[in-house]
Amino acid sequence: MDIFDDTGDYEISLPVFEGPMDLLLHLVEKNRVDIHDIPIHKITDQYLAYMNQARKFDLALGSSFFLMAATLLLIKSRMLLPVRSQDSGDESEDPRRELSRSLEEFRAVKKIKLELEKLMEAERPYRKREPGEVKSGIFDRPISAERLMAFFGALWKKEGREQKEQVFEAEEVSLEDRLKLLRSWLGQCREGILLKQFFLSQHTRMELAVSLVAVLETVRTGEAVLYESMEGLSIRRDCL
Amino acid sequence: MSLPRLAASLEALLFVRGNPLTLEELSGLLKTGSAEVEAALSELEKKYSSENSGITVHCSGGRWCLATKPEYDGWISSVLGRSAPLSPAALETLAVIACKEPVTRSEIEQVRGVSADRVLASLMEKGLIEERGRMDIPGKPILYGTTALFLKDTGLSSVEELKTRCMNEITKEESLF
Amino acid sequence: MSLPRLAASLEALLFVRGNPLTLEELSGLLKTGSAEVEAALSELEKKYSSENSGITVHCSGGRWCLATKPEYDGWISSVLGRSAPLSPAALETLAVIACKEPVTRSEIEQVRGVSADRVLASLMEKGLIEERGRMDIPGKPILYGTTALFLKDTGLSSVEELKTRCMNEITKEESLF
Repeated sequence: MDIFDDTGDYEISLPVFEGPMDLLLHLVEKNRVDIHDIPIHKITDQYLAYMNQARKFDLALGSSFFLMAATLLLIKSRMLLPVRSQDSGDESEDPRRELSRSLEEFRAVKKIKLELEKLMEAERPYRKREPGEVKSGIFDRPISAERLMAFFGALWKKEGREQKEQVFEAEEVSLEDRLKLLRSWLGQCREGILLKQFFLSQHTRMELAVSLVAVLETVRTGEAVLYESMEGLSIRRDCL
Repeated sequence: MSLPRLAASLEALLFVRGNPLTLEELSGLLKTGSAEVEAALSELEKKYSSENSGITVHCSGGRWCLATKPEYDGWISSVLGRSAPLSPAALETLAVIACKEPVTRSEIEQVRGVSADRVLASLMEKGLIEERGRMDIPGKPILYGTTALFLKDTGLSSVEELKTRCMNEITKEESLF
Repeated sequence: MSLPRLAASLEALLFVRGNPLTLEELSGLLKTGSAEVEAALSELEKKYSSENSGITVHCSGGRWCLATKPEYDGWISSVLGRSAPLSPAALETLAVIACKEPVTRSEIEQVRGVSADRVLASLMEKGLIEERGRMDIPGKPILYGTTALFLKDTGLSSVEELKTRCMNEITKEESLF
């Protein structure tokens, strides 16, 4: 199949396509045809030929390739049907229209993909700082004793609870408990906290789950708002 | 503040804030005009280039930050390892999301013609996309969008910028015919 | 590698890695002797001190990192506000240490359920905790305790006070039920 391989050498592997749209766009571009006036007969034949080749090369094609093949055959058969006279003026009846639109969209996406690749490649060598514990020599002073106590208290309770867990093998995490924790965070960091950081401070699945409910609860009651910060999704007390 | 002192303050500021900052943000934080900030930035640039320095000031997407010099990339990668570049499928999915965000999985799959399950999970794990709530239709599908890390990694100031860049390119090409 | 080149590589490495590294780790990563690394570190130190620089190399607890110069602390705090508070992990670790001091790393990790390596290094470098000798058991683990700076920063007169206040609070809460 010289449309795929100009040398005609079967030993050379077939090009691999990301999906049926990728293959279809390749065929359209290779044949230099108008995306809005696809010679459906020709393209369908070439599409099916590729699938045949792929089978010979033991190339695993996903079900999506077969779905597209069926779509192409359907369009082809519709094109063969005589156009009824009352419909002839209606452009929207062209069975290829949907396909053209999809191809056009996919072509735009491919362009953006190339642009993204270029941008990321250009940015990659400029390594930024990895986020670490030590941001700088500075930190906030003084550390509020209350804030520390909140952690202290949380730890205290946690240790107590863990002992209970060993006896009952059941984990008890109350929503109130997590709400209190979240509120103490929110109270201490009025400029907001990273949700990720809050969740990372939870040690068990149950704690994590209940923490999430706590976050949602504060948002629901309007006590706190979620917002996008430079580091990621964050939550802060709603001052209004 | 003298220029060298301003440049040193700027250096400390950029160092502490890992995230890139715009000229306006810097000017606001340093409480000085943007002309002075620009002068301080080029002072820093000069300092880093004239010396045997491993780091430099880097601007992309109109935002400034400190970063390692590109010529050290190979060496740092060999020492600390490097993250593998995105697969073609991941890049393509990212392009769809950037294009249409917020967007559901089924919309993404429709554009690409293939299942997006695995790719979405991998992009989520890399922190390049995130969930943006759910669409208010039956099934309440998750909506996906790009993250701040995505902007940082591409050096874009916004997703709109990407679209504009590609549109310009398309128009340029079409005007050739 | 020449010394200036090694120093520049070291700079890039310390910049990328947010967390402090020991001389041995640096020597391993740079694939060079610790004497050379030490020479490169003092080369960097010299460079930062002689110039109008906002950052410097900083060593504490035997670990090296880049940090802003102390003289910029006040200014950065005023500019960025509370942007560099202790992380929750650091606070929690501090609470454990205050509670149980002197305490080993493995005891801390047992309470928190996560590795404390980085957090301890960060607290050490901030001068909030210190080494208090070693425990007389196999392996001779380091014992950690809080510092005078910790008391100053929290406004506590002693660690006991924190414990007492906390106990009172917990008792108060429990009596509500």
